[in-house]
Amino acid sequence: MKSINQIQEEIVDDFSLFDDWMQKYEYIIDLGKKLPLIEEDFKTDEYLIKGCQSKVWLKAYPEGDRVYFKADSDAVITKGIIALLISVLSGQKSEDIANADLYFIEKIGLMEHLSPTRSNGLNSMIRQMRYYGVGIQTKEKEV
Amino acid sequence: MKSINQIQEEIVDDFSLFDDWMQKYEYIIDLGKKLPLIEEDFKTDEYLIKGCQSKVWLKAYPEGDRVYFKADSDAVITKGIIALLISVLSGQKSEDIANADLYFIEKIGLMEHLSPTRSNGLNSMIRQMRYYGVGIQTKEKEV
Amino acid sequence: MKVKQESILMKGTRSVERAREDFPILSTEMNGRPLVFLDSAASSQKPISVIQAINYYYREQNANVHRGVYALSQKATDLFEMGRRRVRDFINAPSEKEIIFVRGATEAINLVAQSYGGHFFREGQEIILSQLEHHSNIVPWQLIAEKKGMQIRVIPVNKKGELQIEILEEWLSENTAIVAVNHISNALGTINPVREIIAKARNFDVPVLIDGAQAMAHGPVDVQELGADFYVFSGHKMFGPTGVGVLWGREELLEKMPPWQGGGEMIHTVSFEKTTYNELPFKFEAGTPNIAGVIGLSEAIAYLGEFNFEEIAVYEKGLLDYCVKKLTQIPGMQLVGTAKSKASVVSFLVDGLHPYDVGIILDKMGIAVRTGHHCTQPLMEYLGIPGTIRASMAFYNNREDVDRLVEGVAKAQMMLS
Amino acid sequence: MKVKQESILMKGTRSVERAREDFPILSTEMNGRPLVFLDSAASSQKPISVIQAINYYYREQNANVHRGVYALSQKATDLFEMGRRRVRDFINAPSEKEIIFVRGATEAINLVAQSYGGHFFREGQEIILSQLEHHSNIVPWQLIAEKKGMQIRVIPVNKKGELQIEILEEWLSENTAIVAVNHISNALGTINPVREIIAKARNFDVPVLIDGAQAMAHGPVDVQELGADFYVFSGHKMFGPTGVGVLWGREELLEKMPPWQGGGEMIHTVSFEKTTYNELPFKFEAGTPNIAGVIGLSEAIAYLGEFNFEEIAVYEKGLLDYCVKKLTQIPGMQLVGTAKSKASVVSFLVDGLHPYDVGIILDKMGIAVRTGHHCTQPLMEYLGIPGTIRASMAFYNNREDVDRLVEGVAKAQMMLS
Ligand SMILES: Cc1ncc(COP(=O)(O)O)c(C=O)c1O
Ligand SMILES: Cc1ncc(COP(=O)(O)O)c(C=O)c1O
Repeated sequence: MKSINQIQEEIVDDFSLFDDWMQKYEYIIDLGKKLPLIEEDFKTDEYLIKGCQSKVWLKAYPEGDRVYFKADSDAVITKGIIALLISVLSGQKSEDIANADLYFIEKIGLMEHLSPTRSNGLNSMIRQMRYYGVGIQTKEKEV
Repeated sequence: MKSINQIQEEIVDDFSLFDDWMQKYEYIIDLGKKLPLIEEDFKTDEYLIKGCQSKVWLKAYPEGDRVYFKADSDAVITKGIIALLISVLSGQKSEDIANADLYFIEKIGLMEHLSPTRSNGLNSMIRQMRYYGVGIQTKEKEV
Repeated sequence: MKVKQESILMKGTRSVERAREDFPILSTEMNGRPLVFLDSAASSQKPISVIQAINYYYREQNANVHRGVYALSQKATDLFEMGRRRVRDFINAPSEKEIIFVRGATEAINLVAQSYGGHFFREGQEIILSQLEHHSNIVPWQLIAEKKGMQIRVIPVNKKGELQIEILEEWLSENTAIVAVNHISNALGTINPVREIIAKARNFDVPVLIDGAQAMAHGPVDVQELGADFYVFSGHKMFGPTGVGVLWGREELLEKMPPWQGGGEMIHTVSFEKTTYNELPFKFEAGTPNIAGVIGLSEAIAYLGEFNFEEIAVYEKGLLDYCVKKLTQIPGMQLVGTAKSKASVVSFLVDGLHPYDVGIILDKMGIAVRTGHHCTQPLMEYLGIPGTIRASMAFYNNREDVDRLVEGVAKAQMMLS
Repeated sequence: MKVKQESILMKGTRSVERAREDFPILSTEMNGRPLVFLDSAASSQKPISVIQAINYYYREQNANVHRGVYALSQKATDLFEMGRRRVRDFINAPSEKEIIFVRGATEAINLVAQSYGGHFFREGQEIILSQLEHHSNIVPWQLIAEKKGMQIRVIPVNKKGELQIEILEEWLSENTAIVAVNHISNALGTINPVREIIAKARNFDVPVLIDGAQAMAHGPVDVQELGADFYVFSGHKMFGPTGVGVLWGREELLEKMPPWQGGGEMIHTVSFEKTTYNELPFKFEAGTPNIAGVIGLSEAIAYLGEFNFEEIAVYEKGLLDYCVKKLTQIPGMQLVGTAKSKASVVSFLVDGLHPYDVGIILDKMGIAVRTGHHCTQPLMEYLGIPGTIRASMAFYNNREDVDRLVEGVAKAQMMLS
């Protein structure tokens, strides 16, 4: 399996093809629309990470020293970004998840989506993924 | 006896001789120092008009349709200005006191002393003098 | 004692058409596109005169107010107190004593809830709010209601977003502690029948607080004509600075209310044995006030005075109608809030699209709208929606802004569906 | 958990000598004479960078903060939250959650008195203040003490204006609800032994609030090193704008305190049935904050960072010594407050002269000092004087200012006696 940084590089390469924000967002929206990321059963409060504007559900499946993730959102752009995050982190070693430097987000120009202001839950989701990485299995206090 | 406006004109004339603020203030300070305006007996809370920074005592003596005033202050500049006010208003007809347009204060450049900000009690004193003018004999609520 | 409106304000002769040029930010870009600012209900932009007044204050006039004997402090105080007089004129309050400077509408409501409510409310009494309220006109009442053991009743809305105030006939009684409703709904733009509400409450001697946060940007309000007991608003929503707002209250009530915050300015004499309080309005203004804020607000009122209120109203109505007409041409458009009487606020949803996604795409196109619950969760819950996309306009907006919005929404729809 | 000081602040290399040029108002005139500003303890002047930050904010960055999806709102939020981080760094707080933006020191003290005190204080308990307190650190405690039925005890001062803190050994007990004292006295300039006070209180687990309103202009404070529970200050006294200040509190205490004001921002979810509150610091920041104020304060801290704190301290000490030396050459000079440890504040009286008269003459000569009780009536009462003339200096003052002051006082003496 590819390392976190290998996957990040691929994403950065993919995004370098886009000329403008529209192509980039159409791609993200496509990702968001295509992927059924989580089963409806998991769209419950138990897996909910509350953002003020869009909701995010996250479920982690630890397997040995690796952690797999499924996640979803009610907003499609958020979902598209989640798809990218999942592709980078899911199935990686827990230690690597906890310590990952997710530089691709800034490189492909999506940093703004991680601003706590956006209240889209992405930030909390990443934090939560790292928690799972270090083996903390309880859901973080809602923000 | 001279009218309120005659006295005001005289004061304005007097002040027109001064070249600078120092001469003007020396004159006011002189006025303040010279005049024993009120007997010590009257320097009690009953006659006190509280300003935040300097105190003013005021006593009115109605006689027929005229009202005479005595007043004092612990600050000498305030006292000097009081002396001017007394010379203008004391002994005048109550009606004239109530309606007096005390334009001399602005003309001689002392308007700033009547700003409520100065908290020297002068403003409240003038208000109180007018009240006595219309025959209200109780002290105004402290400000 | 009814005092005649001074009528100097909002009777100016400047044309609204050119107002836009006075707002520097409206010539900037966002994401590389000329900014289309449609979020004035959250916070309005500031005209250059307000910005300059603040700038000039800090460069040449800054000093703490009240009690300073030096000229600089007197100047600052004069400007500050002129601000109070301007506010009094703007809302036609009988007296300057009734104008209390606070941080904003929220603080004003908390002041009334805690000082008036803390003193006068009794266990078992009822507070009447409405389904349209902003959180700032809900939570302060919940806090005091919980402390005192009181009930909150909520005037319902119909599907158009109009208050169903007939219910008040049934609810109002000697047991009603207060009625607190907004003048204009920030989420939907509904202009509420506050005159009628006040009249009904008057029959039972029930005091009424009007949350005017959204009203002031659309023209002056005459508090005497309204007959309210308290009227509150924020400077930043009426072209003034952040951090300043106003509580207006009837002198008689304010006199009876105990001080809320203690400190400098609000006292007359202090000793450890006995402290006496300053008179109104200072009794409620503890600590150094937001001096530059008040001076900026004062300038904002002066600025509004250059225009004619009626022309502004007509202009905004035209903009609203145009916006509604254009937006409804988009298939799947769902307007949220279609009250007969509305300010220039348009809340909407597009079938199948999440408001957040639409907001993101609009942002990329240089268009600033607000998405979400607009601090009115109970209303959203009632309407069964997670939130809306809200375009709120002021007299500095124009038809081109609306065209850009409509174009943006159409593009978002294309990209997202 | 003690976090290491970030050490980026107040470790700059700019020379204090030229700081004066950064303050536009210091080149203006008052009553036709170049302004000598010696009232910084009432409110400090603002450097051009602070003025410009506010100006720029309103021209190009203004939008309501938090929750806006568009770039303008995000930018404003980033700037606002950067302000919070800067404050955290400046006072070395462990966490941004502990930085609560308020209007000023007064509001901060009221918040603690009403929220912490309202929740934790019990009938019969004691509040310990000092004879040196500003009204803002007296009246809020009187209000809650009266409500709860508590006693207030007052740490005495000696004739030099130094707190006699040995008495605390006697007074402190499990029955002490809180100790609240200022860090630096605004009336006399005394730097109080807050470390010792805190240490003594710690023995009885008694919380301590430090009123740092006068301390911040003279250099950063390390709240962790101090060990206080609450530390409060105002932006306008530390070269920042009016209408903004800070409550710092230990997270553990802030978490336990109930919300004080309700409204937008401070909630998590609102319904008429049940409202849940936002986490720190937002729980205590109801309503739209003073955004421009926080951005200005943030810039003021950045500005202070250009200098070296120790150089400022040495410079101010030099100015203080020079001022005291020169003033005492005037016959009949009576210094009020001669504590060993003092900030650059000189309070004085001249035999036979009323402070007000001296203030008026100084004003005419372009010299701004404060006269009166400085919002410390209990102290003045104790000292048996109606007030003082106070010259308070910041690092933008220089020896020429002192010379002009001394010259002015001599002239006033000549004219008045
Ligand atoms: C020691 C002290 N505490 C509190 C305050 C109150 O500060 P503010 O008026 O900014 O709230 C002051 C201001 O004069 C002060 O000097
Ligand atoms: C109707 C209404 N009330 C109250 C408020 C609160 O105003 P502020 O946040 O300025 O205190 C708002 C602001 O959004 C509002 O729209």
